[in-house]
Amino acid sequence: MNFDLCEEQEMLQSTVRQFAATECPLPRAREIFDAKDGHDPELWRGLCDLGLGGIQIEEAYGGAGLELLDLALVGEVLGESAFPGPFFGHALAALAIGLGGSEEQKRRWLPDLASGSAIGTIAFAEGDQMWQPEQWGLEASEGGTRIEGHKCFVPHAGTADIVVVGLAGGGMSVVERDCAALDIKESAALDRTRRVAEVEFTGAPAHPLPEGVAASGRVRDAGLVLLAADAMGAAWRCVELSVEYANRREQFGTTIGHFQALKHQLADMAIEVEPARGLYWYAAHAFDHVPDESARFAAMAKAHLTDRAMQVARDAVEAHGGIGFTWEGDLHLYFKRAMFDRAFLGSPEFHRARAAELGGW
Amino acid sequence: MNFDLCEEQEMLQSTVRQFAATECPLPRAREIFDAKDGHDPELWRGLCDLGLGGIQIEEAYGGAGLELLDLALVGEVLGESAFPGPFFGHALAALAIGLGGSEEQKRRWLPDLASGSAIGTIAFAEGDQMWQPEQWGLEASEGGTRIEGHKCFVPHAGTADIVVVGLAGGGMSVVERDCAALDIKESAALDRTRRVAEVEFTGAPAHPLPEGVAASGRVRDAGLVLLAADAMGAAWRCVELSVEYANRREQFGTTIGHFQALKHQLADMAIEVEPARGLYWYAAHAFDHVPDESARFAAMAKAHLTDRAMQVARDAVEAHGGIGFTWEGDLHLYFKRAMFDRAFLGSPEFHRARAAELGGW
Amino acid sequence: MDLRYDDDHERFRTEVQTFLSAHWPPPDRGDDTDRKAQERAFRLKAIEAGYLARSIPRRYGGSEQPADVLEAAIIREEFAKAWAPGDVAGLGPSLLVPTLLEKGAEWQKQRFVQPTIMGDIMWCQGYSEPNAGSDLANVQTRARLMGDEWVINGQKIWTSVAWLADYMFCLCRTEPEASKHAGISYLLIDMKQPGVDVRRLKAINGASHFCEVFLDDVRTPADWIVGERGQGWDVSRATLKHERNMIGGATQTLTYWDRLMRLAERTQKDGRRALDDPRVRDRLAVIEGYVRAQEFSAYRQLSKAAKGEKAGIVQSMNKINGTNTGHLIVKLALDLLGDEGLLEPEAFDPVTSPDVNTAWVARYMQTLGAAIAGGTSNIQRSVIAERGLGLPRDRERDQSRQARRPSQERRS
Amino acid sequence: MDLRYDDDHERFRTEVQTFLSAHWPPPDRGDDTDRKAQERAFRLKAIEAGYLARSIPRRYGGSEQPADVLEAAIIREEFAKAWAPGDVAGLGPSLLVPTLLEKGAEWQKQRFVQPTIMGDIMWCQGYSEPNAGSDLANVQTRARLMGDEWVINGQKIWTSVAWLADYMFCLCRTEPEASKHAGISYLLIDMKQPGVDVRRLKAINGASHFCEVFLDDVRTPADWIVGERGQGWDVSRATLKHERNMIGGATQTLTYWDRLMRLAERTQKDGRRALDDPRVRDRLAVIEGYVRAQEFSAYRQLSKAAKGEKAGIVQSMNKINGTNTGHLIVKLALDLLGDEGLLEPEAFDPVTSPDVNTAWVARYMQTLGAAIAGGTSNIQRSVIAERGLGLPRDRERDQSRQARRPSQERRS
Repeated sequence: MNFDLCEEQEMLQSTVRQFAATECPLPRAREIFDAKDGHDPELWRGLCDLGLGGIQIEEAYGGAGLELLDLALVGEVLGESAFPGPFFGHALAALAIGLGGSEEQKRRWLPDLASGSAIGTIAFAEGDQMWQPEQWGLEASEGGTRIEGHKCFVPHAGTADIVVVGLAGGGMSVVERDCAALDIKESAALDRTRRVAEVEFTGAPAHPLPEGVAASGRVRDAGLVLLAADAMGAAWRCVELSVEYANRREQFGTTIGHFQALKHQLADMAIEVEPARGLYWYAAHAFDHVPDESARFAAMAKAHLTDRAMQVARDAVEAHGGIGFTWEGDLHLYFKRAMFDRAFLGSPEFHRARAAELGGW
Repeated sequence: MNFDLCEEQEMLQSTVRQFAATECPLPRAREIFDAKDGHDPELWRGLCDLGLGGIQIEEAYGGAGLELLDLALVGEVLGESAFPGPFFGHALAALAIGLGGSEEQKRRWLPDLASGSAIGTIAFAEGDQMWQPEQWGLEASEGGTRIEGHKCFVPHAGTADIVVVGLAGGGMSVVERDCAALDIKESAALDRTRRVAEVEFTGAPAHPLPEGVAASGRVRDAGLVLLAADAMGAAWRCVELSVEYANRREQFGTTIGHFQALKHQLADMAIEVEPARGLYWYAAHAFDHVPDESARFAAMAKAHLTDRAMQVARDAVEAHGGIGFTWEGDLHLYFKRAMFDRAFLGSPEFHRARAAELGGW
Repeated sequence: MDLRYDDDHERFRTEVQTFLSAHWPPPDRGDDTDRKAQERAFRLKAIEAGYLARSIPRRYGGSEQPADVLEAAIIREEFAKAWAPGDVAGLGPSLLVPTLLEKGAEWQKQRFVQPTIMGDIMWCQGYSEPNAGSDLANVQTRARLMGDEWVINGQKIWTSVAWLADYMFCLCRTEPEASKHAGISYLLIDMKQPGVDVRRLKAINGASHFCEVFLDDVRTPADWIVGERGQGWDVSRATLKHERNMIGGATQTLTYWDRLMRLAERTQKDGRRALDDPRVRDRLAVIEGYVRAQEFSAYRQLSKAAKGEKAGIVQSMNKINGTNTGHLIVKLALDLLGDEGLLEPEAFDPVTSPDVNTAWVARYMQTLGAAIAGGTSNIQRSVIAERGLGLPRDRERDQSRQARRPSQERRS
Repeated sequence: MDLRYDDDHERFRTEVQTFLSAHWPPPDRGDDTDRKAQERAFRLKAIEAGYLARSIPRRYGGSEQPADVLEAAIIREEFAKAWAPGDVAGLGPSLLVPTLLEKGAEWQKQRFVQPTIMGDIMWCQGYSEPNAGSDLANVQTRARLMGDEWVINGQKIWTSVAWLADYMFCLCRTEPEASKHAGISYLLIDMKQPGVDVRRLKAINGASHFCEVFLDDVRTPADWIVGERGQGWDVSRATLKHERNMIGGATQTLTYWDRLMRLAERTQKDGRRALDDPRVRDRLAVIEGYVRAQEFSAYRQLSKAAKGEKAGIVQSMNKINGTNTGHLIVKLALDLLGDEGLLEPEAFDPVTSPDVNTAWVARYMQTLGAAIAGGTSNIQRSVIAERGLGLPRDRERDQSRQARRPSQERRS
């Protein structure tokens, strides 16, 4: 029995942490945040050179063949670095194809996704809180090979080459970007490290994933775990940034960390976040090893951690005072990251209701 | 426009405050708390000599002819003094007879209630959260003049002379204690300043109040306001006791009131309570002057103030440390008083749902 | 307790209504008399009639009415109903003018009060600095008297709408050897001069009405000082008191609350109105308890003020109370929004702009600003604990206050 | 991450099961061998087999097994399944014994360890005093060495089950001139002697296992001291560490959680199970997030311990985490109870007693005790902030620590 990371996993996290600190420190992240499309191809290249484009893709298709926990561990570090770019949607697209695709389809797309030379994303949402496979209403015609209709909140649609589209009935199809039958309209994303767009499919040629219906719920669960992991990273970084600030900022002739009320608020923030780390670990672990509990703990981890992260991000802004309230500080990146983690794929309240139902209550 | 107490009302409160401080300081309240029936006839006599047994009873029947706000102002001070005895049930019984009784009935009972020579109480609850007139199930037979059945949580049933009983259909009947057809079983009341009992009516002769159906909801509303007022008094006293303790108790070579974290907790307690004072004032005022809003604000005041008081009582125990956790300290009187205010006549959540409905949501 | 207005006040209400129906809206002249000029003309009439600028003496352009908070409330109500312009808003009329009236020199009142309350000149407030936030007395901006001019160098921050301001009222260190609080003076500065460099800051919600102001050998005449040298701290305290009350009013809470109810009515959840969801109803009812408590609390304070009495501890709670209730409101709103929490709101004023869903995203962030501006919630808690509850002063703040005392003693 | 036990551990589990099926429950002999004697005999066998008293050397009556938290967990699980008695509970085995093993004299270990872990003698803890709560180092109980005996005078408070105890381990001031912390010694005292007066305190929930202990010329031999004179503070620190972990375990949270779920299932609300009310479901789901977080957090710490690694900051959060989650649980329970919140629970143990509704009223109060005992939540927050997050120490606590330093310097 070992409820802990192994050495390789700790190394994986420290490699990513090192990479993010060197290649995308916060000033750089802020630049990309403010830049046109929130995507830096070179940064993406670097991330993929570390093999992070295909951690969970089978080795046969050029990936590392690891598990969701490994993917989520990377996600946590990216959250903690406010790392901009298409990692989240990309990972889910590769998972969708890996879980739902035919042998031929996997051979066609996974190697490029694994190397990062192609970027993947998912088109799930249909607006009005419709995120889940059982809620999808978009129809594919001509035997599922042609899609006409609308999706929204598609991450990094503008730079993605391969779009996995959720369809009525819970199935999924792949649309290649260069089919020229996509009309992409950038949304005014709050979290500009992870842009979203509305996508109009105008008779786009589609490749249905044969096991799509079985896979789509799993992809959703993986997405929930990744959002929880991202929230964990972002929230803990909010605590750290607030502590650093409290140890640096002077008022009344002393660092404000001397003020007991603030000290205790910082402790309370830490107490809200740190013990919940194991919740996303277990949800990720269950995805690969405890099928019965996978969906339930994914929902619980998403609900709990994204709620905690949102509150901690608010607390961190307060702890920073004026500077926390600016666009020029670092904190608003995390605040908006937490807003994304919380809303994407459905609200905490929605997933609590699911977790209750999945628990047989 | 004057949203404030008048001089007479302020004097009324200070008179009661003075009386409670002299005749029933906390050590005495603790004695009565621990004594057999939680009722000190001499104390009751003293209270009634001040005219507090019949504040809202019409002058024609020996009362002071004042309004619910005046009654509630007294209730607040009694809450703040953890004052033991039958005031609460007595006031509601007199209100029930005053609002629902015939001229003859009023002449029969009100003068004795006003002078305090008779003690009144109400038998409303039927267990399983059934408190409201629309939920009462107890039937009276023989044209409403004979009652057979069971009520619970009857305040000070053991010492009451006149019991107003809620009946199926929302009506009320009066049963006189000395009819010898009452079987009273003391419950193990948590708040021993306001004992409760189970009452078995074994064919008790009853006097139906002709306007009982119209009056019962009003009596309930008045009860909600009185509980809110009591909670206000108890909660604010919890703040004061905690502040006094913080200014007295020394640890680490200084009074603990110097510790900023505790200071801020005390401030937060005050912030939860003090601004809500006007909520019970307005609910009481509406009872007599704004009939459209009376039921709604009674429900809101009860829900809000008893929830706040319960939390503040918990916080006060924590702020007192070990001594707050003892039976020998003063604080547990308030803690248990808050438990009573919160549960009696229905939970805060229940009354929030009512307030929402009454608001036309 | 009597929630009705008495006969005198009802008569007064009728007078106000009569005045308004005569003067607002102004007749359409068919020419292009602009809105601003119309408002200005109306305000002059309203001042003459005694309805605006009531606390300001006639000789400085006000209507000099006896303080009557109920009359004031009636005027606010009736002017709002008629959509008529009220007193000019902004930091000049609300903060500087009362300060000048209390502490200013006669020539300052003569020169500045009327154009300020008429909106002819605009002011910004130069208090906060990068190292003087909660610890405002730590201002480092230096003003040296050279001949008949102050020469000012330093940096101010969180200055609202500084790029629009004609003048700044600000705290500067003029007596560097004096103790921390005793070394500060309250100066007035012309913003339209070389050496004043305004840089707009972008806030977390994309708005940018806060600025940094860099002062580089900026000059102001020797007598543009309010109070004496070294009295700036005390002069500014009166002003800060006004700011706290302004932010703490129940009005914003009530506006937010109405809009939250409308959001809950129009939002669909599981095929029905969100308002019909028991979870939402319960949270709304919890929030309404706080909202009404705050509203009634405002009435209580108003009534006390009408009688010339102090409202006690509850007055010091206005700001944090509004902040706390605001947080409850925006959190529920965010839950109701769902998806739209992913989108950036267009730049807009979270109070006055139209009631669209994305406005809640802006409010969700704006309420954080409320917890910080005008004294953080932690500072509020200390004030309530110390002045309201009688707990001892924060040790750090005490020590800091005395930090330079020795050198002051040497001087005296 | 691997949540399965490996083969060695599964083999070990089988061994434990085999042992248990052979020895527990003991055969019914038809005579009146009492339960206590049966348990004692079983424990001796279990120690011999290496399943109990594992951290205690054989020469002091233990089974001296290598530390293996997984084996320990397996033993706990299997013993619990078989309802077999585990290690004797109480402050003696859990706090005093580890302290003696680390800091005690050889003769003390010889004399006290075995009877303590066998339950033959019972201990109480004499730390807190009326003026030494959070500020434990402020103990005033004096012990004077007179000849070959310590003579002790003072008062202890919050002493659990003192009326049952044979001995007390306690903190006394033996060096009144030394600095606050350096003046304390750790003494062992026989409770069954004249001059020891135990008075039971009644707690808010009616229970009375806390006591005041008055010590009036109480005597103990000169060598009944653990560590040297003036080292009592450091000696006691090791013990307090154990207490914090004990209170913070996830076990109680999980027990409360299971019972809360059962309460929600059996409670009727508006004609259906409370569990089916959306408001209740949502609150339960919120709470389960915290409960599982705490559970997994315990696994993490267990796994770290198994590898001999430190668990980091999360370990310091165990207690307050349990307290916070406990509060959420009892608040929901109270809402579910409704009317029954008006009734006093019969005196009972809120953890082990049967799952009746009124037990929740006791738990509602008991959880307040958890926020106070073994270091208040405020002390916990300071510890987490200082040791976990690297924030500066509380000024007051620092100053207090040095309060008597000067006189100590004079001595040395």
